[in-house]
Amino acid sequence: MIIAERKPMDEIKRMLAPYKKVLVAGCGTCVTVCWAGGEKEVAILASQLRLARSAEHNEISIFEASVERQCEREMVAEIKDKVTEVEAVISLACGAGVQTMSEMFEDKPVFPGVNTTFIGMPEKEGLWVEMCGACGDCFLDRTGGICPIVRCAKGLLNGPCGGTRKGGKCEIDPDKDCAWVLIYRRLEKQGRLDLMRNYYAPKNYRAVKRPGRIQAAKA
Amino acid sequence: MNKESNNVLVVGAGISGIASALELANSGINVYLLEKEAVIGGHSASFCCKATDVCSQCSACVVPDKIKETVSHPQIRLLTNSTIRRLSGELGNFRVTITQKLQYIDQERCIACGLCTEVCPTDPKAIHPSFAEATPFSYVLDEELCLRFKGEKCDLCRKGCPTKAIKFKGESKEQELSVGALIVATGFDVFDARKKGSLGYGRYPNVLTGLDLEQIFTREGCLKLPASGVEPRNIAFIQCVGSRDEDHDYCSHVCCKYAMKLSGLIKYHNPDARVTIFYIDLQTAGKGFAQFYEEYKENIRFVRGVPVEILQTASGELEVRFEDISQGKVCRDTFELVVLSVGISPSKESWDLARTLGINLSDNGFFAERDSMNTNETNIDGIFIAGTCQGPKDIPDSIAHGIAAASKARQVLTESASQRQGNQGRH
Amino acid sequence: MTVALSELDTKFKYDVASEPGGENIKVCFACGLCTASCPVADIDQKFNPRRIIRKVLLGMRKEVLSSDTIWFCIQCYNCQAHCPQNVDFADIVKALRNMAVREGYVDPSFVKKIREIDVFCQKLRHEMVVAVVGSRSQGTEGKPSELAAEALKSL
Amino acid sequence: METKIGVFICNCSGTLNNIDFDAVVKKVVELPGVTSIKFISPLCLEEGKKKMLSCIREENIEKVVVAACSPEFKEHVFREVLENAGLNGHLFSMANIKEQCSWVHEGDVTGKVVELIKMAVSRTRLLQPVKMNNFSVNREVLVVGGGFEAINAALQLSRAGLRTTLLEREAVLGTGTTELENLCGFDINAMVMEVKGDENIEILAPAEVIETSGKIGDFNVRIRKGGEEISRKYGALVIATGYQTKLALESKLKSDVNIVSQEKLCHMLEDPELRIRPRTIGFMLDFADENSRLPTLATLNNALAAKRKWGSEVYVFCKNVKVDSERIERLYQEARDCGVMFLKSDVSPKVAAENGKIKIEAKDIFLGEDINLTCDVLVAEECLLPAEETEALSSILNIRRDSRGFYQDENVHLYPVASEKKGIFFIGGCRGNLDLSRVLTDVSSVVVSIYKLLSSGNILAEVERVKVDPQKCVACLTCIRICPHNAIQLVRVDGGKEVAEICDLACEACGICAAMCPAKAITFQGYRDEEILAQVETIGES
Amino acid sequence: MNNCIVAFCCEHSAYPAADLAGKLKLHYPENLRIIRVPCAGRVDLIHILKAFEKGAAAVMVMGCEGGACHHMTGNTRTKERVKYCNLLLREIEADGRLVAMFNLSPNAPHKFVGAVNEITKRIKESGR
Amino acid sequence: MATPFRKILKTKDFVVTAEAAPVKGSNVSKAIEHIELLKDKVDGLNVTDNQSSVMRYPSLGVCLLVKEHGGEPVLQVTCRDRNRLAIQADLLFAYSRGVDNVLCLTGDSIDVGDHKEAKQVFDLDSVQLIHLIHTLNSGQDMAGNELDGNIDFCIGTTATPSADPLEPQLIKVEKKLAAGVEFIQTQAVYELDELKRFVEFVRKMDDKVKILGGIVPVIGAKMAAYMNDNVPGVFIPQHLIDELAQTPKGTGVAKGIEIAARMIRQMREEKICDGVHIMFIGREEKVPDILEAAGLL
Repeated sequence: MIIAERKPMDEIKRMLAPYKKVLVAGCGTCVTVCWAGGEKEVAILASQLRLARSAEHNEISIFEASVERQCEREMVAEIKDKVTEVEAVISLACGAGVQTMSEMFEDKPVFPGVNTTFIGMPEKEGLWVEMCGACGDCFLDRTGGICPIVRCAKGLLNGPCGGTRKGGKCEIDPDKDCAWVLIYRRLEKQGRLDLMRNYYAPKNYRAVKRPGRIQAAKA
Repeated sequence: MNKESNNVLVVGAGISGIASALELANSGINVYLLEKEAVIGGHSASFCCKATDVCSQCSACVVPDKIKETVSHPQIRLLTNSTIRRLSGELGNFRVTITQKLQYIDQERCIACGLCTEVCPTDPKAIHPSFAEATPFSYVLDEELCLRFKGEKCDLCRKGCPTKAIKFKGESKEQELSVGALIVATGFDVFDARKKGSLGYGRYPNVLTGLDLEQIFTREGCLKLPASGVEPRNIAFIQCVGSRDEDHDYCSHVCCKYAMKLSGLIKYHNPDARVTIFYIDLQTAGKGFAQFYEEYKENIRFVRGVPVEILQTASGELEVRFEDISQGKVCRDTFELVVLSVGISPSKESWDLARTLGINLSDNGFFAERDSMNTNETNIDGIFIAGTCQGPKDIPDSIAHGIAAASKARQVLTESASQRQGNQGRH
Repeated sequence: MTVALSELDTKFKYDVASEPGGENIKVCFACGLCTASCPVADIDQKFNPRRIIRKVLLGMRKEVLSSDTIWFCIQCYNCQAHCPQNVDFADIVKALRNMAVREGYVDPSFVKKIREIDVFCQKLRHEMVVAVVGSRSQGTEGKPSELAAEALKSL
Repeated sequence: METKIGVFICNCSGTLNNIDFDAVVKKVVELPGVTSIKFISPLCLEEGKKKMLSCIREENIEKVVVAACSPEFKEHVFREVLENAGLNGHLFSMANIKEQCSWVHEGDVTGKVVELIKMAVSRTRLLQPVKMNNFSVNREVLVVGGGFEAINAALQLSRAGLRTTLLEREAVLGTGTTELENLCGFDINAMVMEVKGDENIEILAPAEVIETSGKIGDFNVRIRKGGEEISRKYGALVIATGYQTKLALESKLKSDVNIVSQEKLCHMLEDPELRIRPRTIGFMLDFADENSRLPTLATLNNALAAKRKWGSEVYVFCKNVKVDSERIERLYQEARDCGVMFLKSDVSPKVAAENGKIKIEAKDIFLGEDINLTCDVLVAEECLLPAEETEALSSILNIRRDSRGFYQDENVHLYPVASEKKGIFFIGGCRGNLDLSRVLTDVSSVVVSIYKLLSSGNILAEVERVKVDPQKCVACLTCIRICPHNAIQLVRVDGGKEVAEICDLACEACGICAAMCPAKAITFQGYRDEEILAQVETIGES
Repeated sequence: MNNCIVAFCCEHSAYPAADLAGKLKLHYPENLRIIRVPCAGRVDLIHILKAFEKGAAAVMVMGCEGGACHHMTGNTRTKERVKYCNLLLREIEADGRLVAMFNLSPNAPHKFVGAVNEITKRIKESGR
Repeated sequence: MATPFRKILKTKDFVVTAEAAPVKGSNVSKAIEHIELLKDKVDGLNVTDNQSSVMRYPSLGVCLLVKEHGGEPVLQVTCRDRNRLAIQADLLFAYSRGVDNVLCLTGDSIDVGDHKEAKQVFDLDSVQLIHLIHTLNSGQDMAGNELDGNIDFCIGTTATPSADPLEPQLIKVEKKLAAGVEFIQTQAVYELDELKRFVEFVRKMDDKVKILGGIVPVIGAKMAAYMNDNVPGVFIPQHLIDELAQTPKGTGVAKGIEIAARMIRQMREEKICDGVHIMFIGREEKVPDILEAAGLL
């Protein structure tokens, strides 16, 4: 799932400064799940914006809307009417959503209300951790299902760096586990430590040609 | 099943009586809840919340909730101002005669507006809130103060009452109840600290009991000396007043806890306050208490050794003489306020009640349990005991004991009913 | 100095307990009320009733019976009045004194001396109190002895 | 057509004298939806309730607002009136114009009263009915544990007519209770026999719980027994896994000296073949674990026994004697009277081995001097800890523990035996409750609690007062993770999309989930966002 | 709503405490508006923000003492939420102290009045 | 002219290298001072590459200075700052100027340095870097293109014998050995038992590789505690911290030197390893004192 977090209010205020009619657009998928851009966050941002602007005696009128997936043109089309009525849109969807909206409403500025940060999963409620770097060349078969490319602070492929802290914690954060220690333990448990002994040649960082594009063969 | 034999009479509406009543009522049994006072809740309803930044687990906040539930429970019938006169019959079929004193104030009608207190001519007022700090909140009439009981014709409160809740005419009512079982939960008396004359309670205004302190906290929201209204900064607690001595050869279970929690509360309101606790043995066991003790042992001065005498100095301070056992020295120290951590004594009425019901007292004056495996059962089948009338307990333990008594009562009722049915079947 | 418990006379407490007045000594739980209430301990910290009981209980026979402090007690019975466990310290002191004589730690003549001191002190106190009370009511009953008059001046 | 709202105002028999009720009535009558306004006082007494009832009936009122005192004590009174009039009790609000208005302000408060009534009316307009329903429940109970309290609970539950399963990790029941047995004088074997003979009790031993799901009245428990996995259904779970003791000892001490546990000392005392009786015995207490009462009881009992049976010299080293438990003060007195010596010290004594004996060095506060003792046997201090499986089982049950690792969160409302999850209970040692009378009390408490829930085979509860809109739910699991009562679970709607679903029986209607739901998919009748915001938005309008 | 104080009161603690304050006739400012909630945990950011939008001078969220919440975590979660709300207010240059969480027990009417006075003081300090 | 490092590794019983940290700025006089002081007392001068992710004068630059002043330089190459193109280019340049000893390291994380917002590269890791240098030595670049001119680097790498858990580290060492290195320079060690255990492990796989024990003198209990918390891969045992805590004020440096010398002596006398690598950053002028106290001068 894509994880995002709300942008600082300063930035949002700056983006919306020239406008008096704005739509706050939420997205019902990833960003709802990570508490960044669902219906609830839309309402909070809208309210906060209204308060901010009324304190500046620069009233703003705000519409609120959420769609199921902002990265789908058909779904975004549902709120077309609302978009027409406003001068600008602030989208709480991930970068894909923001761009879909911009593309569909080329005459309206669409601003990002969140920073899209990573692909991750919840560790517990309200805490998400990065799990996948979308490198396009999955390595997980060799590492016991633990991705060293994003979960190791240095993205090393051949084992831990020399900086591992006591108890197998990461050099840069004593609260985080060293990915390679995790990999070691996992592979040991599976009796597949030989995988860790293999030499892995430098990675192909062009496995996905940027910008990425996938054509399903079936279609 | 015989319907009346499925009723239970709970004697005493303190926290354990309430717990028993609620538990029984919730499992479908009709409960008479008898209380000799005008209001329910007993001692526990007058305890203050001892939370600082975090809850100190004193459980005082549990009480208003339970009272609320009791008052509105359709299967509990409250009989306030009432006492037991006679008992006959046996398990499954007790006949209890109760006397209900004339209800000068109809609790149903009283809306606690306070107009009666305003017009009452006596000082102190003869009609006043039950205890200002507790929920529910209703008014009581003190026969010893009321002019009518001194032969005068005062009628001010009755006339002033907007809901016509006050009446003086009428008599005590007697009625007979049929119940299957009884739960006795008559609670305790606080040890009368006047009996320890050398500590000056009752003589010196700034020697108080733990219970007094609880009430000051609820009434004032903070600690103030009753006479001067000043916030004291130097306070001593004396443990085991009325516990662990010749006449009370038991530990009262609650005093170390409340003394420490009140100390914590005092320190919370006024971090500069100096609090000293004089003790013999600290009782730090109990869920959640250990943390609390760890936290406060740095800030509270604990002195091993209990004072023998308190003298009031000319300036009104209290000079305390004690032996600091850790140093082996006789010391004198002065305090602005001395709090006596008074213990739990058997209720004065328990002797009479024991005679009326035919149940045994233990040699320290509490109701005797059948044996150590059956602390809710008495020598009479169908009569159970709950809470502090069996021995000292704190609020959680009283509640637990009350619930356990309900459990036992429910069990014997079902068993005796099925037995009766069995007998009937044979006839 | 470290006290080696294993080398002490553990029988001592039973011996004291079998003396008249010493019966309850073992139940002492050291709350300190005896010492706190003691007028002698108040003026001389060397005298500590609670500690004397403690020493007996631990079996420090020689130390207790040969000590000076057991002779300090003035038998005012304050300690007994306050003890929550019914330990009769004043009576225990009597027992200890008897044992001290019996076991030869002190000479019987010494006991006599102590008794004389007690009588003397009582007399002195009595005279002083009479003098003070008398002066208040301006009575004329009896004159204090010289010693008592002298003592009163120093107060 | 807007629903008809009736507003009933009470001046509490004239005690609210700083309100101009005529002005109030004039203002309130204009509020949208208000079709009827009545001034009845006192409203809460029989005559008032009667008038209210007939008014509701006569004027076909559909929802009710009462402006009077606090709902805390009168809400149920008026709800009853509504229900008698055939209305749903939830279509009702109160404006507290007494305790929270008239009585706390000086001077005229008419304006505030109007506003409070407006707030109540605007909330009431949005209210929806909540139905009650009887939910059927499974009447079987699982008791986990095989010790004294577990056996006792099983027997009493069975006596109360509830089928019970007793699940124990060990192969035999009643192990590990020797100590308690000795102290309290009960016969565990007789109890085990009774359990075995009880048709209503099934014993699974050795067995362990490996997974639980479901909620009160309908728990699914997966159990591993002898390599096999079985699935069972229960209406309630009782956890009685007890505690374990650990000797608090310096690790350096060699095992060739006689440092023993209380249990070992018990065995020695009972051993007819014991050749050498220890002359001097030391006990250690209350230094490492100041929370427990049981070690004091054990020490006093064993010290007395050693004194009586062997005539040993007995010394107890401790910080405080824990006497706040039944009969202990007397036992303590008895021990002293027998000649047991109690040496108190604020710091833990030093223990060393010396020539096959144990040398203890400490300061005796009472003597005021350092002392040492050479003893033949030292009964080491025991710390009472949660049983080994506690942590694992708590995560299987998804239940919180207290700061010392025992079951039952330190929340005053959970005492005596409840967990935060309805239908799961704790008794005895596993919740840190460690003396006989308290354990027995626990057992009785749990029996009546479970009886209350399960005996009739069904529970009356509100239907969908808090509910998830499956259309809006994005299955983010937030509510499931945060529900303090574990009342929410993930289900498939018609075998398709996964969404959260609230179990009506387990829900305690706190609304935490409704506040946290990022998709605003959870509604809480009476406290929906709309209803709360309607009140917020009415504030200050007048 | 011209400078009202909106207080969300938990029905287990703050609400009865307010009732008790009434019964004891302890006085507090008239601009207080109490909204009863089943648990402090029900109070959401949007409720608080909307109150400010409507012109509330301050918002109080009042729940049980930490460790005595009927719903275990309701009060602690809301404490965090209120803390976040402070931040949201500070982000828009408003006085974050005007939204505050108070913990009290049902038998603490003085604490209730104290809390109202405290927030009134803060309103004055922030110059509204 | 200094003896080539590879020859020293082969012939000398106990090899001594020291670390030379580049300056921050363009004034290299201090670096030259250190080079002059140390070049004849040690067998190699090891120049750090933006150590601790703090930007400095380049390793290669100082290596050239060492060479110029008649010392034997060891070039450190980390994977953090350069991608595979830049690394290869730098190596070609180094070799062409006579800098032919390379120490391959992963490099500290950007997060510990002074340019925390930089993009860290790690295009390669240290094992891959070793492979890369072998590729260069064989006359090819990574993409398989022929290179003009001969290249023959002496390759070393690092290891952390006191890591916890140790096993994953050892697996990595195995991979480094398999890739082929001539010397291993360990992270600072303070427990010689750990070093012994590590050497034994390496010997089982490769009995030719030379192992230089890492020495970082600690001059105070506070510094030790700080290093434990903040320097990646360093673990100072409590007994050493206690020993340091007991030294009187002002004698910390002397104590640090004493402890370092004691360890070096033991390493040498007990033949625990083949040499030492002394890292006394910021106090390079004290390195001769250590050598003297250890009996290496």
